[in-house]
Amino acid sequence: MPKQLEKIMTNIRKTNLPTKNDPKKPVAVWKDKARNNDRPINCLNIILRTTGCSWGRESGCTMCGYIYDSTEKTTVKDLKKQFDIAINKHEEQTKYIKIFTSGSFLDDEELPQEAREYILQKTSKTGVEILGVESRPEFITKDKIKKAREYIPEFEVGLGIESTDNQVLNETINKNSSYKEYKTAIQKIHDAGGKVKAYLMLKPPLLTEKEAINDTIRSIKTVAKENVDKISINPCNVQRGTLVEQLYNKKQYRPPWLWSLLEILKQTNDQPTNIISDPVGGGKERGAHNCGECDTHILNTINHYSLHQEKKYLDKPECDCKTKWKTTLENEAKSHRIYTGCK
Amino acid sequence: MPKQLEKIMTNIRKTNLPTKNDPKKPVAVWKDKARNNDRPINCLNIILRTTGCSWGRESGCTMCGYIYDSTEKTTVKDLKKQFDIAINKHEEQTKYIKIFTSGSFLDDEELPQEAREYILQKTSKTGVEILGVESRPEFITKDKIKKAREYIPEFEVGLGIESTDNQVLNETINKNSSYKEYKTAIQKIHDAGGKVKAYLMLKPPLLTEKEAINDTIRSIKTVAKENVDKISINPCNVQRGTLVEQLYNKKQYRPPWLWSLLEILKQTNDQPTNIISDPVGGGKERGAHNCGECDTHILNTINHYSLHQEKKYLDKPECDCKTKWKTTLENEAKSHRIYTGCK
Amino acid sequence: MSYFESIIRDGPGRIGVLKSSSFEFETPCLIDVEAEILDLGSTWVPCESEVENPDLVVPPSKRCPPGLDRDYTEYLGNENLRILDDFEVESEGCVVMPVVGGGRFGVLRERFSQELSNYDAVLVDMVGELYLPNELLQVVLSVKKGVGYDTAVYAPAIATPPLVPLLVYMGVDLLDGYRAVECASDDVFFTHTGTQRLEQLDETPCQCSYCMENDIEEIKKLKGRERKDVIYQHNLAMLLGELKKTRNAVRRGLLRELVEERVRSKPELTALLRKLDSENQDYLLNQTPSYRRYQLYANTTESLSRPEINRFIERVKTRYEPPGSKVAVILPCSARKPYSKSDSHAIYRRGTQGRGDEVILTSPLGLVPRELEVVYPAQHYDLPVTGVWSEAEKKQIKDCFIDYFSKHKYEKVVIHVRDEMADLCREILEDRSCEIESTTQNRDPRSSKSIKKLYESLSGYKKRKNRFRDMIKSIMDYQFGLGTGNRLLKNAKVKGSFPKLRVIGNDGIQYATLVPQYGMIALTIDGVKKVKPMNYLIEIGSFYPKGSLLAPGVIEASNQIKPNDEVWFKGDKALGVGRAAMSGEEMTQSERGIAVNIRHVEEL
Amino acid sequence: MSYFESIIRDGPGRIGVLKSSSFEFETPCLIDVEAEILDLGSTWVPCESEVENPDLVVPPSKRCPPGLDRDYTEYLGNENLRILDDFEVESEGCVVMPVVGGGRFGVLRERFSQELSNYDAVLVDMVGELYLPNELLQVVLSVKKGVGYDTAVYAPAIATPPLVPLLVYMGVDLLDGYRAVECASDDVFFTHTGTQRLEQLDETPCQCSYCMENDIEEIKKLKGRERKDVIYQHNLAMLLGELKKTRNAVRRGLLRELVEERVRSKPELTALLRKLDSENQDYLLNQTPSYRRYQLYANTTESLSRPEINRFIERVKTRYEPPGSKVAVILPCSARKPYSKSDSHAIYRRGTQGRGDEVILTSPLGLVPRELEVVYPAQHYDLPVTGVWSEAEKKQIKDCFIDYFSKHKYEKVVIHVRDEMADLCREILEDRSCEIESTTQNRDPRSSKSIKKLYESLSGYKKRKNRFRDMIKSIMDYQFGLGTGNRLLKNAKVKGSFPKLRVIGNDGIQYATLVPQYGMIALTIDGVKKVKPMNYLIEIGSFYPKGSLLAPGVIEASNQIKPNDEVWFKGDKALGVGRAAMSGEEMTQSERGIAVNIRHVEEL
Repeated sequence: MPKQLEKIMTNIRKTNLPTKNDPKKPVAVWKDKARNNDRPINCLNIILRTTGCSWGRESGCTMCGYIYDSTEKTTVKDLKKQFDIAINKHEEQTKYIKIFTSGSFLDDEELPQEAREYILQKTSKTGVEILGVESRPEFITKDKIKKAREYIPEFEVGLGIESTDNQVLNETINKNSSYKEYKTAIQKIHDAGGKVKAYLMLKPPLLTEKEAINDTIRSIKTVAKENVDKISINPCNVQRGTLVEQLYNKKQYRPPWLWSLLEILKQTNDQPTNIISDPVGGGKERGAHNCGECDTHILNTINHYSLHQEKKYLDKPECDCKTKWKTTLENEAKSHRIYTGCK
Repeated sequence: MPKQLEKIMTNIRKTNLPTKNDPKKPVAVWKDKARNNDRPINCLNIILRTTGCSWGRESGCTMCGYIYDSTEKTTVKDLKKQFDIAINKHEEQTKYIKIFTSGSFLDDEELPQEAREYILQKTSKTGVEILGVESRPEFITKDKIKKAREYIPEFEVGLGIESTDNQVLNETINKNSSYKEYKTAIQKIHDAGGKVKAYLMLKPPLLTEKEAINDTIRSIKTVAKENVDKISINPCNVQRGTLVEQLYNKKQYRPPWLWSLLEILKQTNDQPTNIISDPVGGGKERGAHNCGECDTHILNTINHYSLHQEKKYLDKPECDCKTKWKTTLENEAKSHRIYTGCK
Repeated sequence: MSYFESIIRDGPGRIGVLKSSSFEFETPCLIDVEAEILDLGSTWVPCESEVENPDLVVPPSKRCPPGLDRDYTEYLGNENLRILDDFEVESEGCVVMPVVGGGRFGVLRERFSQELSNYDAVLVDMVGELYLPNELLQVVLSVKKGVGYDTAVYAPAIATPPLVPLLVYMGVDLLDGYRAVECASDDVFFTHTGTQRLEQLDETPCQCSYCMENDIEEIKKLKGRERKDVIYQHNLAMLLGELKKTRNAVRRGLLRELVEERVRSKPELTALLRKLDSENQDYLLNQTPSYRRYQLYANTTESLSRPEINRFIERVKTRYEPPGSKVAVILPCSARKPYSKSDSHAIYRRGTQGRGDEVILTSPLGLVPRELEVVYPAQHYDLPVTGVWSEAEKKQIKDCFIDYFSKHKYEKVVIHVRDEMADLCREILEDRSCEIESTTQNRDPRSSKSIKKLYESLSGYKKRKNRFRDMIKSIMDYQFGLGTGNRLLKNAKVKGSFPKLRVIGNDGIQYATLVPQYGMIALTIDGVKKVKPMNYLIEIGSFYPKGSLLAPGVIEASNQIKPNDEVWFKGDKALGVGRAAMSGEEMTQSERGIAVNIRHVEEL
Repeated sequence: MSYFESIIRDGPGRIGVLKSSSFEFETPCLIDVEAEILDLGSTWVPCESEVENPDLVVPPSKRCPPGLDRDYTEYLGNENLRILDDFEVESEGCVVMPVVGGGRFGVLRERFSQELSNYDAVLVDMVGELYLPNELLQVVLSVKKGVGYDTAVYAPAIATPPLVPLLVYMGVDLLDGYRAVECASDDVFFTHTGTQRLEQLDETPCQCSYCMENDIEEIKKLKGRERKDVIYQHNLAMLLGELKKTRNAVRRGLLRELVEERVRSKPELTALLRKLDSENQDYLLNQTPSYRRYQLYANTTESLSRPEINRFIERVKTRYEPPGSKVAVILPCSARKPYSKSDSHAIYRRGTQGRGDEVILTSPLGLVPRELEVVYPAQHYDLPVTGVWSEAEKKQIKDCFIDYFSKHKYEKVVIHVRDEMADLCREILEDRSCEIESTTQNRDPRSSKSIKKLYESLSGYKKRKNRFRDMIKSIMDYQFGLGTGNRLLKNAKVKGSFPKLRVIGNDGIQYATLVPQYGMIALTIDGVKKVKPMNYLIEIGSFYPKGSLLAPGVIEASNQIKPNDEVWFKGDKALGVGRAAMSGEEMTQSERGIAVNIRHVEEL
């Protein structure tokens, strides 16, 4: 991984950290629907405020600004309190809980064992069917997975693989993990009876729209071979305090088109794994978007597909802006520019 | 006749006159061929230096600069001396003598009776067949013609009719004679047994090329009705100290195209009268000219026609510049400009 | 019935329509392309014509080259009028377009034109012989003045590509392709910047369909008329292209910008524009809108003498009085407009804390008082920023500066601009009896040191109470004349958030709104009744207009009124407010077109 | 074998040819229109390509947006070079065009370019993201410096109509229609001055065949790709038209004039030209011909900082010494050039009678000594004459004037110019220890009173003996450096009638001729042997050149040499004189093209 890119991110963090967030309240709690075991179910989403991703604090991925939701210090007591506030929102019909920490649920530094077990225990009492968490690969051990499965039988670990190409990971994302490490992690989780949700990022900085599509399709095919249980495509959005934001401000980054996402879903529908996407900031200037006119319609299509995996609707949306998108695919690379709209 | 135009010419004369020419020498004497009685004969041309045209001295025609060849004062002795110098050039085979005075041969002020009779007498002794002179109409009397015919039976008076249209005469030439006066003069000359050579001017100032052609054709047809003996077309040339020169210097006058002259000859070949032309300064910038490439060829054609009156050669000349000339005919009037070349 | 009507104006340039029962076309255009013209030539020699059903007839005239003297020119011009008296048109439904004589003499041209002002169009003859900048300018402007606003002006046989925008800017409506033909017959191609001879060309000069279809070597091989025709088609396409550009610029209010660009191609054209600016500014000013939404690009030296710029400078001199602090603060301009919305001015504000009369130094406007920062073109100009002031720019700023500080007296002047300008300011202020302090440190007025110094130097002075009230007052004065601001604000308050401000009376009645994108104030009917800006009053006939007030309905309008000015009108039956669509002079003289777009009207 | 060669130069702008075994085309051009390009994209993600037999191949690279910092930019740029080392082309006969990395950093761009100077063409990536005037300028100029003269420079996806002439003037050879496509897909039309959105248009914007065939309302109704295609065809036609204009301007030596016109359309472009002039004058100077036959149009403020103008002013300061009279006469300029051929100078001559050193005040050259009046561009400039000097012009004249009279001392200075300028001169000369006399009477230096006064004020001084000898001396010094004039004229006479002068030795040998239309001196072989102007010497290989000397034959050439300079060359086998076709730097560095057009050569 080029040190120079790492340094850029380190410098960005220096300027933007620390942030003064209240360690006694969770970042956010909300409800929605999600697909699990081939059917849509109700879901409770919890973002806990921890010290955040250890890599993100030191340098971090070029698109990730979640670190600014973290706090400099937390105690086990804080974390328990946060979870208590969040879990109160649980209702009978909710069968799926997702816990995000803006970092790694399995990192003991970030979420001490005591707090993690408190959470697992309390969760187990709600009677949910499945618990989803996220972690960087280096914190994953079979023991931790097994431990969790003692509380909730269906334990799903989200892995932010982003791309399966190491050059992309190293030179555009600054991921600090190779795809090989992720493959090992998947194996460990499966071995321990856990489930794997693979996150792939659509359009890291420096790639063209076309390259981004190809990268994600390539990654989906590679990851599907590992029998992961779900693949979630995260179209890159412009987050505060990131390299992506710096480029975006200079009109050298444009979040992916929703057409691209649609195209990927169409081309990978034959894959054995469920492929879902819930674009953060979709339809907004800083999230995946089209022309503004067709965005809502396409987001609904994607949402519907994520829940039902029915290909037939994917061909439906049409809009004049498709010409603009196609032109971008055809011309952007040979133009040696980043298309962000006619300047 | 508009006084304003008369005034313009008066002012031009004030600036340019008097000139200091030697009253003891003729202006010029040269030999050439000319058509008479339907055949080419040798000709002696004499320009005497007199006080010049009485009208030209006071105001004058807009294109005429011959007045600057005149002298402020002459004596009868001077004039006799001049003629002696000139007549010495006469040779046996020369059957035609033309005497120009840059004014009127029949004007007693300009050429006192004594001098005129001296000239007639001496001329009669050369044995020439025909004597040609010029005069404004107001000086023409039957007596003077008869007197001259006593010396030389064939006595030809050149009349600078220019145009038969009074508006043209008044508003563009400042002629100070109407066509009616010329008609009367023609009658007088014929009555007294003299011959008439009618001069018509091609392209006075202010007219377009097309109008100039039409004016000359119209004039030829009118004059021919009076049974004049010859018609000579004088394409206007740019003479020093004239209104034409002033306009020419401001690129608001262009001498006629040789194509125009050719066109006129073609269109009037059916007329009963011999029509001839010997363009002064032909082919030069200040005389009738075309593009420079075809001028010599066309001048030869015109010269040949003047001597032989054969129509068949008139259609021969072709040149690329004919397009430019035709464009001028088509566009000049509606352009409300004077075409002098692309500025 | 035939008529000419202007539809869109941009300075003296306009898009109009010339209409008769047989045809209708948009101007400016090439009249020979749009219509069949029967030109009856001179009276001297009849020439046959093949036009059978002409749309336009040019009566016979006596041709007068501009090389003739004044007396004979006058004679021939009078003859034209005499001929016209006896002239009867044979064809039905065609427009008669008489010839305006007068050669190179503006006075004659103007007099003859006045006699022809009831015609729909006039032909300015021999204009093609007047390529001398001054003559052409004087002749065209004299004719324009003479015929007034309801007559289309035709300048025959003069259109070449770089000249088209300038001619339209001068007010010419009709052009033609005659010079295009003439040049073609001379093997001369029109180019973007002028002309070029066939033999000098190595490839066809443009992308018109004729140039794309033909190879230059093939053209060189063509004979006479064929060669001419190809070149003519190209030349014509060039002219039509320039006309499209020009019409488009008029529609977008960017004609002046186009002209400034296009005159670059020849020194004569540049000189022509400079003369137009320097000697005929009134002509331009009268028809140049007071307010526009568009950016004003000040790219050239000529931009400094644009009518809009001169008007702004003039009004700051005559229609502006400062809020009355004892201290003035000189600040630099910013790229972002209005200035107070820029990052740098947000920083300066930390230093000024609302103290002092603020004056912003800038080119090409010279000096902008803070209160007028939203007024057109203070909010709308854009210029090449290189960080270095040109000599002409410095001079303009200096002149404005001297004027301002001669009129308005201060105890103290705080100079908070960059070094070079600061020196200039000091130099000017030196011999005045006021304290001068420069507060820029380390050459950067935005540095925290500079801001601190600025703060300190102002600390003894009172903060201004109501910035927006001062702003409304100043914009009113700027717009309607001194005194109108105070009249409006008497017993009234300024409400709303900048720049969307409103004036509400203590009685709750709304009197006025600030229209931010133009930087002008729109008065309500109550507002005009309160302020009564007499210079912007239009007297109308006895009727009740709706939507728009048409020119024939105008009895009398103030000469102060320029297009886009906020105006009010009054007649026996109605009183209302709106925005002028034409100048006061035009609405008084003209018999056609919309004079005012009405916003509110009430019955009397 | 493939290569790039420049054929015609006009400043840094050039017409060249890019040639391989499979294709050949003229530059500047739209490369995507002329050739099949296979662009292998980034190394990160493979993307399929449909180009089967490419003419040009762009090797894969690591894309680097200029927003990245220097370190990472450098890393990515180095990676590009590394990738290139391993790169092998599959197709035969195609040109490899590597990508120059370096983002917005000129230093990096220059270094990477140097590594690529042996390629026929390079691609300056991300140039389309550098619309900031300074960045674009620095990047393009750095690449130009880096790659040298034998490599075509491609700036992708940046061409818009008003930018084309400026890019070519900066030295860009290859452009494309990619921005034209991009804009088309955004419903944006290219216009002469920039861009315009479809919905703002009321008619098609130009006369290209697409605009003539299509109605704007119809275009608005078209769907997606069809609409894009129509707009694209128009946009492309606009670019092709601009390129034709630009190539034509290069051929006629009028590129600078075109650029000055075209930058008017946007303040950023004007700023770009001003920066180019103010901060990169050397780059321009090095490639701008010393002498031309063409007129130089000084239409704009930017004209004052043209390389030719600066060079003249500089040389008058450093390479000119006056003939040595004790009195100097300041005269006004004239429209007719050379001045002494004008009517007004014929009148002044009656007053001076050949007395005194004559100095002519003028814009944009500042000050022209009489002896240099035929030198380019003193004899060649044309500018808009309005009778009023702009502030910038006055400043320039003043600076030159001060310099002249600081260097050269006179007993007396006679000021024979119009009032405004006379005041300026007096002001400058006031504190010098010389007598000053103004001789203009009644504001007219041509009036007989003024001439009488001029005559009287000079009557005590000696008449100059040989004006033409002084002229030849001064032109020599101007052309080859101080001292060369005297060396040439030693034991020699000036013969012939002005301006056709020759220098003949007392031995009857001809040493030099004045070439009037350029205002330069052509030396014979005897002439160079006598004068030996070392700054204009070219060292060549061991061969005998005929007709022209080619660049590969040049071993070393003085950096002083500019295109069109009079030069001499010497090798083992030959010595000769001729006119440089390129700069000394280019002939040293370049492996292609004519370096010198030989006039005389002799065997050694």
